[in-house]
Amino acid sequence: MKQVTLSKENILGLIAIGLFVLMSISVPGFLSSNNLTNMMFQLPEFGLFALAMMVVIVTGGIDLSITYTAALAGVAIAILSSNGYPIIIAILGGIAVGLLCGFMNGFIIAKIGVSPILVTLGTMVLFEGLILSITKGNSISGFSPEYTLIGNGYYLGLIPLSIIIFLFVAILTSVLLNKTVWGRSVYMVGSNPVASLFSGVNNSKVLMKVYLYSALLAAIASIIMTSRYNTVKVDLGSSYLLQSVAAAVLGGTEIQGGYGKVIGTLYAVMIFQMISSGLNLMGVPRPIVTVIMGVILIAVLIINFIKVKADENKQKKLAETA
Amino acid sequence: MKAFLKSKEMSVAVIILLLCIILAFISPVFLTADNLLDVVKGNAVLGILAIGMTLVIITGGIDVSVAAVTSAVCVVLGKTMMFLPDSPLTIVLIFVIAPLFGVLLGSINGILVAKIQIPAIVVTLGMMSIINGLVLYITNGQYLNSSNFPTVFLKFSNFSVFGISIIIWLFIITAALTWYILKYTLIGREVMAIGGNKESAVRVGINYSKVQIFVFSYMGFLTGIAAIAQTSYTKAVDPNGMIGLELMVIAAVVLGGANIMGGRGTIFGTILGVLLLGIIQNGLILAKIDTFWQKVFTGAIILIAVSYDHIQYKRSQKQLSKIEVEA
Amino acid sequence: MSEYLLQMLNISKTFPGVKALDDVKLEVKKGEVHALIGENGAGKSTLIKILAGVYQPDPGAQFFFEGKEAKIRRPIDATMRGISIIYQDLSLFPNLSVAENIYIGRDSDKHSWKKVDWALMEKTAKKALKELDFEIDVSTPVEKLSIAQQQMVEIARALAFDAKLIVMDEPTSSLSAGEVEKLYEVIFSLKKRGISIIFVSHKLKELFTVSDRFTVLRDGKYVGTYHANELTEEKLITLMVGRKILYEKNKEKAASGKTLLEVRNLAKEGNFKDISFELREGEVLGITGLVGSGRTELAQAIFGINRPYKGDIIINGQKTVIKSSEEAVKKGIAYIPESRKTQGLILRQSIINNISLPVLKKLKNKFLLINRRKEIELAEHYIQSLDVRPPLPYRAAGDLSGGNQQKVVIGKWLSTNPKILIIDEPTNGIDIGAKSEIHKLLRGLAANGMGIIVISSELPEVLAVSDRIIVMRHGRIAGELGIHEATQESIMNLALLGQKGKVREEAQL
Amino acid sequence: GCVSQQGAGGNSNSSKDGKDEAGGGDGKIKIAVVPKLIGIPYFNASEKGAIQAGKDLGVEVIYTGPTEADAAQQVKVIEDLISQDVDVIAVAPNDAAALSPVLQKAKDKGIIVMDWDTPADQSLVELSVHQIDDEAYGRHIAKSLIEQMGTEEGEIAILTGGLAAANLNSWIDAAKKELEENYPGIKLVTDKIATDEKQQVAYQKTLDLIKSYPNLKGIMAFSTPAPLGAAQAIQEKGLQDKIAVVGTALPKDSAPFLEDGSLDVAILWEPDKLGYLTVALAKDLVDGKKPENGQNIDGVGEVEVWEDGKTVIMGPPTDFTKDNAKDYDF
Ligand SMILES: Nc1ncnc2c1ncn2[C@@H]1O[C@H](COP(=O)(O)OP(=O)(O)OP(=O)(O)O)[C@@H](O)[C@H]1O
Ligand SMILES: Nc1ncnc2c1ncn2[C@@H]1O[C@H](COP(=O)(O)OP(=O)(O)OP(=O)(O)O)[C@@H](O)[C@H]1O
Ligand SMILES: [Mg+2]
Ligand SMILES: [Mg+2]
Repeated sequence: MKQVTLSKENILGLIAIGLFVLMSISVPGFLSSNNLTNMMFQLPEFGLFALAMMVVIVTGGIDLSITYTAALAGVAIAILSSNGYPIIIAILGGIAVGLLCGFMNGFIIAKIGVSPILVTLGTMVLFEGLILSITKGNSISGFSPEYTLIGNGYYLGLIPLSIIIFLFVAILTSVLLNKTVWGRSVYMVGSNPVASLFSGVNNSKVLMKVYLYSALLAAIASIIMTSRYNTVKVDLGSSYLLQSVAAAVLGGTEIQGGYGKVIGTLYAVMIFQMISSGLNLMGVPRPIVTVIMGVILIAVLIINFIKVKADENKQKKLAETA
Repeated sequence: MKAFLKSKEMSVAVIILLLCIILAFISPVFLTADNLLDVVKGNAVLGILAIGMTLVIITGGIDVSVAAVTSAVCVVLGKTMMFLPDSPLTIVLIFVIAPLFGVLLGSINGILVAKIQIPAIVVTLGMMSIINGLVLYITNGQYLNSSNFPTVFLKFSNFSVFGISIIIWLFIITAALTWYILKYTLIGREVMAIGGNKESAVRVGINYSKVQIFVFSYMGFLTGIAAIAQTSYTKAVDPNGMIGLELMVIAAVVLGGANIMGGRGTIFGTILGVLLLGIIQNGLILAKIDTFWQKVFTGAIILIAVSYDHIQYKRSQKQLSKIEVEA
Repeated sequence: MSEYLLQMLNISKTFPGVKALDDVKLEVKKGEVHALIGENGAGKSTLIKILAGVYQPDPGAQFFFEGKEAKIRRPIDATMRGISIIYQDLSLFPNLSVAENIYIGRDSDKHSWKKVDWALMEKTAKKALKELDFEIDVSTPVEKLSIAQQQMVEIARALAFDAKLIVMDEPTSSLSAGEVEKLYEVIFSLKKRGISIIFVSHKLKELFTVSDRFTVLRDGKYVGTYHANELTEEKLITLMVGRKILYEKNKEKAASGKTLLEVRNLAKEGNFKDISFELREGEVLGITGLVGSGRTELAQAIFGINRPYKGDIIINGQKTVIKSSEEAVKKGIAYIPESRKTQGLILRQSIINNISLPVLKKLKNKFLLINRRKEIELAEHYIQSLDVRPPLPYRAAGDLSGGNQQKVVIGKWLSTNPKILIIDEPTNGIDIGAKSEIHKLLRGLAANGMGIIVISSELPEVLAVSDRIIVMRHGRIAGELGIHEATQESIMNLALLGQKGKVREEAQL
Repeated sequence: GCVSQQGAGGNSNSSKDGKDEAGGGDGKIKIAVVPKLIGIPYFNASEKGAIQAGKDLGVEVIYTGPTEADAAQQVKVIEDLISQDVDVIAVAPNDAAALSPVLQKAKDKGIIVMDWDTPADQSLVELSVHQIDDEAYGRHIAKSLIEQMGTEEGEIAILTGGLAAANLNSWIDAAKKELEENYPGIKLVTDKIATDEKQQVAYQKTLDLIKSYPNLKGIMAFSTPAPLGAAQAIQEKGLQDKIAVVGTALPKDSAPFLEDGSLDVAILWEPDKLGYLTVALAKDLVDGKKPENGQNIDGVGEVEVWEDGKTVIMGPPTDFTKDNAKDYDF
């Protein structure tokens, strides 16, 4: 029967809690309402990228074009709304553009079968080029005040709207992955695409939906970012690319595919957020923050490794005494 | 010859050839020796790193920390050169220091991948973050320029043999050496074997972790060489100058026919991949493509190249699985 | 000096939750062919992996090789002593040439920078291949070889390493009858040269053909070691399973109902051509032939994976184009592939997730979510009815032994309630007990109205389950035989020579 | 209807209290100076000046910024600064519009907001410190190029750091305007070419440019690494006398190229002074003082203040040439 054990995710959760306690004690101002709301405002966009990346990694792929997909969607929204279209139309237009990007990735990966890293490398450059040629490198703004509420507003005057959107998407992703036929197929295709094909799974449909979903999350991230920053530019969120891979992997997602959980990614994003905010509050130089993030990434995996080894030894001892 | 016609390199070669023909028509300058040498020289650093990456990718690994490691070596190299005397010995010394430091960083990657069994992309992502942060912290992004280097190094940078720059020679020698290792040494064959089938490799008694550590250390060694080439090329050290290069390195290798899952990849293919990327960059300006559309073209060419290559590959696989059907 | 080349004593091996081996012993004499047999999950593969240095036995094990105590900690220790293992899934490097595959592993560890002498390598390889009387260009990459050829390369590797003991784990499971004969010859010649062989197989006939002595395992325990002349097939089975089973030619009459599937002039370039046949409700159609005769390709074309083809597939009287495996499943076709580990199962996933995979869509509740309770019930149902051992639904499929894995695959496809079941090499690597269970199961399913196509290279099996037999040769149908006229000889005639025993119309009667 | 634009009033009150406490705690004024990114020579130089000003004037200076020139990262840095209860935030925005909401937030919390180096949303800032008048600067560079070319006819090209860099774009636009208005004989061969803020890319692209346009007479290079790469290409091909290069580079880095004429003039201001000025004016603001036109700032010199009372111009640009480059330490 199922045992309650220290899974990868549980360890990570403990680390996250530990970190929170540590930061609260040692960093003045960490528990201030100001800092807490800050973190809640900063987390959603990064979290959305990390989730989008995680879903792709579970299939054994990777999406390097994700931030430019978001930027392109943002450009569409900006152009539509600055041309006087209502917010809803602008948002839908942005999502449609995002989905189109996802479709392009999905088509070449799922139908033609080219490896994801190559395809998304190509589309990354392509999307960047498209944005450059549309915007001529300039930033576009001109969103309506209601639009900026999405990224800057509060729900009940207390909780940032964007974190609510993020949590909703996280729960949705979790339900989709764990409880739906598509979600199950994602894990199966990620574990062994040949066997899933031989089991009547339409791999290319599953993959196509994965890239569409990832693009959708990127578009949502884009909505939050553009409304928060009130502008869009070619490099909108570009620094999130490798960070989101790191967060997904830190969250326990296996880079070869087949395994990955929303909750793990959530913990990882929280850990990164706390480190970033906490160390900034302490006045640690930014480069050192980068160093520490790298150290944490590797350290957590070493901890996992040691734990697996320890478990094996324990099992052995148990077997010997039995 | 026949084998080559069917090989994966062939499709890249075809694309390069097509591009060359088009560019030759558009720009009379393109096919001049001068221009072609410039292209090779400008992409030598990319090439040297891509050659190391070929080995990593053949074993089924990946190293996204190459650009960061190269930057770190460049910085170390630049700082030490400020103290080195203006004598030929300095050149010898930098060829010891740079590769050694590269190997040191590379072997850390290797040990983490082999002994702790963390996936290569994760280890190297972490390393990239650590090294980039440290380099930025230590140097504060400060440039070192040629006035910081001994003149013997500047002479070395401008040195050429048979009219070919030393930087290109570094690339050629690296390629030849690596080709030799891959083809004629036991460890080279073990690299191929591990990529072909990891489980079999363990069963026939190949020391899997040793090979992995070797591959990452060798990658580190080549970042040392690449750092020398880079410093010679720009005659300056810019701690931020390599950011983002890792993706191009990986792209070059995979465009050259290496399989990202491991087992397949050749030095020749990688050289073609590097050339393809180099020619695209060069050609965009020669062809006077509008600035804002250059990236669109680059992206589109990469996508077409990889799709074409993959379709070719699938076709050849189909040929392979054919059986003789009686007429 | 003892008469034994190899002695493994007091061998136990515990996996988390399973005691795979419990105080087992294995003693192999010089120059003998020693059969290692037992039911699925008896522990044969585990024992061999211990010998190979892949697994470490539990403490207390004793190991003697050539009379001396030996420690085998890593695979290389075994290789260096002259123990060569030929695994069922082979240990070749598809991207390397034949010569390299034969040579590799030599000098590993110590001489990393040693120059590879390609000339010497090719010479060694050619010599080893010549000893096997097997001709092939040694520079061909191994991925271009057939399975049988690949096996020869493995054996050549063992010879090139001066192996004193060669272990073959189910070497014949992917070979055709002709190739099996060839393998026997090789085994006999190895034996003559004083090389000992441990032979693992579920095919009793061939075991009696080649083996001198038998070591029998049951449920991880040592049953005994016997001379071939002390044993009969029946006795051996009793030792293995504690009960008697044998299978014989099918005598039942097919209750042929309406036509479920009709294939007309199916052709795919480089795979097969002019394929026409029909499958009726309640019958079992056997398709046999040599390996590489295109049977798998044909089956996969019908299942929508091997596309595009020319010609027509007619299901229930309606012409259909099957574009994907998904559609095939919708149309009531199930296909159990020949390779369990790569195609049949998702090894890292649980038994539940494997069984439910093709029917997930039917397990949706009204919120469009998977009904986990129903899913578990479904898995438990098939675990019980097919007697999967151990009956732990949460266990990863990869932790099961070969036979139990096959049961999971079958369960997975039965869960879709297929009308047409195509099963490719159904009992590959499956013990005799489970085999006849599977045969019975197939007959039972047919009796309930399912149409079944059994693709098999094992003639006794084809004869035991089929109502009709199609023999393929070089991508074409060489002929069709009714069960009454079919014998091993008549099938082999068609498969090897293409001589038609009877015309098809007659055979159908 | 529960959604409101900004946090509950209680929030800002409490943090205001916090600020007062902090202010009373160590008594030092806290001035945060946020560059576009940290770790590049230009902003390192301004950091030096800012820190020096902190020492001279007895205020605490926090100099921090993103590690990439990314608007999102910069917003985070500012948000974290707000949590640290600083008195002034002076920012060089990567993207002015992107910072508006967070600067608004800072303002709401009682923090004085100003910009430096590159303008932010003018409705939010108390003060806008410019090294230079952008328009004048761009025109000056164009004129210098013509001067160095020695002719008013011929083909020229423009290199830029990134296509999306707003301040570079405004200089380039000014330079283009100058050429169009006063030098009709000059032909721009192609649109500005991006060099990714990397010297070796500028170098490679310049090589390609020289080949594609053999009659090229001049290159204007914007962003600090670009002139160096362009000059390097000229140096290597020995075209010092044929092609003139002017650009925005730091004197120390340009010295080797100025020496042999491969780079003719590097035109910039003294970024350390800009940092110093920013801090000095920030402190004045906290003390309730507004700058005046012609005011003399210790260590910087006379500054120009526009009529809006907000825009402060540090002074005319400095031309760094072969002769004076060695006198500067940045
Ligand atoms: N890695 C493993 N982890 C856990 N249990 C294992 C593992 N490998 C084997 N087992 C268990 O050990 C037992 C013996 O398996 P083994 O593969 O040796 O059987 P076998 O005799 O080779 O069977 P088959 O004929 O089906 O191949 C089985 O119960 C199997 O489930
Ligand atoms: N694992 C493999 N590697 C390389 N080639 C293979 C492999 N399996 C089959 N082939 C090749 O594919 C072709 C068709 O084989 P196919 O499997 O269709 O034959 P088959 O009649 O189904 O035989 P079987 O099912 O017994 O393998 C043959 O040329 C064979 O050599
Ligand atoms: Mg077995
Ligand atoms: Mg087959």
